[in-house]
Amino acid sequence: HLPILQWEDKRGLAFTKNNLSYSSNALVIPVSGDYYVYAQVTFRGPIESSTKPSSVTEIITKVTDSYPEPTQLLTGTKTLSENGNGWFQPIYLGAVVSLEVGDKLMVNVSDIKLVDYTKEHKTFFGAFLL
Amino acid sequence: HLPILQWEDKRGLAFTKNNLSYSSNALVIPVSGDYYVYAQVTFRGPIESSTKPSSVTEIITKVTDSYPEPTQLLTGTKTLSENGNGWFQPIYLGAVVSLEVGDKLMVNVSDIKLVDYTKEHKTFFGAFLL
Amino acid sequence: HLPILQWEDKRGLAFTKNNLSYSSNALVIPVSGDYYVYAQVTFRGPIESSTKPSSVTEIITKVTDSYPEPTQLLTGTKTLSENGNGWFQPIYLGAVVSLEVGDKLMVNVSDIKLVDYTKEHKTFFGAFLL
Amino acid sequence: QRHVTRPPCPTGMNWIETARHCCRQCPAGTYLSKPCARPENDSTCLPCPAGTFRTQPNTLTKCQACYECDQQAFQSVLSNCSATRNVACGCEPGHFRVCIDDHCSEFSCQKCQPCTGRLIQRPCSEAEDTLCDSSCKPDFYREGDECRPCRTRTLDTCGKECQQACGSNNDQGSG
Repeated sequence: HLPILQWEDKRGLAFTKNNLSYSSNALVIPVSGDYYVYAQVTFRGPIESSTKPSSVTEIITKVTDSYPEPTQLLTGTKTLSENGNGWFQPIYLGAVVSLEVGDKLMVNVSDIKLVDYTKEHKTFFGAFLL
Repeated sequence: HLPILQWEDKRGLAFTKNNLSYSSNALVIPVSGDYYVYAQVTFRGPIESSTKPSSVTEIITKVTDSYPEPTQLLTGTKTLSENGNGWFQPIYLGAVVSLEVGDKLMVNVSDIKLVDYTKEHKTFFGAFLL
Repeated sequence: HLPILQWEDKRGLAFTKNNLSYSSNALVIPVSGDYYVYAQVTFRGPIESSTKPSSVTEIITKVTDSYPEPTQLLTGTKTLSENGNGWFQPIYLGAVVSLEVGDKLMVNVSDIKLVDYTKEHKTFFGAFLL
Repeated sequence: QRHVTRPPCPTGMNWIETARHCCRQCPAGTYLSKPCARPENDSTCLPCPAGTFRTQPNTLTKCQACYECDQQAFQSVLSNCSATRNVACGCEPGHFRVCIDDHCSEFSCQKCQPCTGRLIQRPCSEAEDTLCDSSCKPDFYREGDECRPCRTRTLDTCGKECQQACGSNNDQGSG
């Protein structure tokens, strides 16, 4: 599986409310219902070790006790064509999904080294109950 | 007019609720109000028949009985610069729009052959009443 | 600071409701709470005066009486690799933020001359209370 | 009541929030249509509708939608989607797989190179392009990075390398 992003859930712009809690890299669903789930990841490169990747991918994934495998809910995948040295590429995803109490939401990325987590307003993740 | 995308509305992650129904390629608005409408289309190429397109476009359109012409609500249009062989380009759109009961929402694209329809989490479309 | 975009708040698709008002380029928050804030800016070029920019940036900013500096809430920044002449690039941002009554929301961009404001469905900005 | 008060269920059973007790899992290829009335009863499991699947035992109320192979981009179906397995896609004959990401969950199919005028060192396969021999075949001469048939050479195009490969020009007429 693709690596999972970790999130800051208290300081700065981050917050969790309405019993939506955050533990071990996942948003935990407090009550069953339809949620608008969204995430933006800003990728940037190059970083010294990597040759330029041909693409970057962000996936919002659901893990549930009712099924042993994660389910991919939303995916954004973009090929890179920046030939210059420094590049950055945001990917935003958002949609309504039906979730059960106890379900866990995570964000996976193609390469964690390419994620720009330096500023909370460039890479973020959230959900709200409709 | 640009071709209209067709959607799966029952299987897998797809669902319609609260009387929002899907018929003849359109989401049908059951009650007047403000809706957050969103759609992501993942475009990809190359495909055999076509030369490489210079750009891709996604438009969320409204058709209403009170006006003969479709109204373009949201547009995402991007030039392509990928010179390599395989390319991917997701376009996400979302905003609040005022809709009347019976209005129909559709997604038009610049070239239907360039749409990646293979996975439900890459190309999706939805709306919810505020 | 980066230049601030101005918005049409009455004609066409634009509207303000539920006491969310628009004045001096900002959405003014009428009641404290969590809002889903979003904006899309379509950038396009080239324009005669400028050499091709290496990147474009869109920032949703908050100004509040309780703090002298604007706060950057959401940022989308993308390098440009289109080598052809005409290029366009949409950037969409959206997330839940906690706001206080009287807070002002604005959209800043890296270069106002590159913003495609010709069509309201290509560049838009809004918010709704959860 | 928050979900944290859930007791763990025995293996082969999952907690059902709506029923507030554990129920037996539905087998792969089916989904939970109605939870068991009591833990010792059976759940009502229905087969995944066409176009959907579940590879594992579960207590989900829906099956996952099958992926589709990207026929527009020269993909072919290696095995169809079944109630217990997603579709498997490969590349059409004459194409090989170009992975878009490291895990190759996304790939495009690219035309195999033909090696005109060269011997094939390694034929094209699902995973790799044809590997052509670097030198030209007999009766072919090198022109840039192409190999051209000797019979197509003309007086002014047949340079030194061409003459070595195809013999001098006056041999041409002798058949």
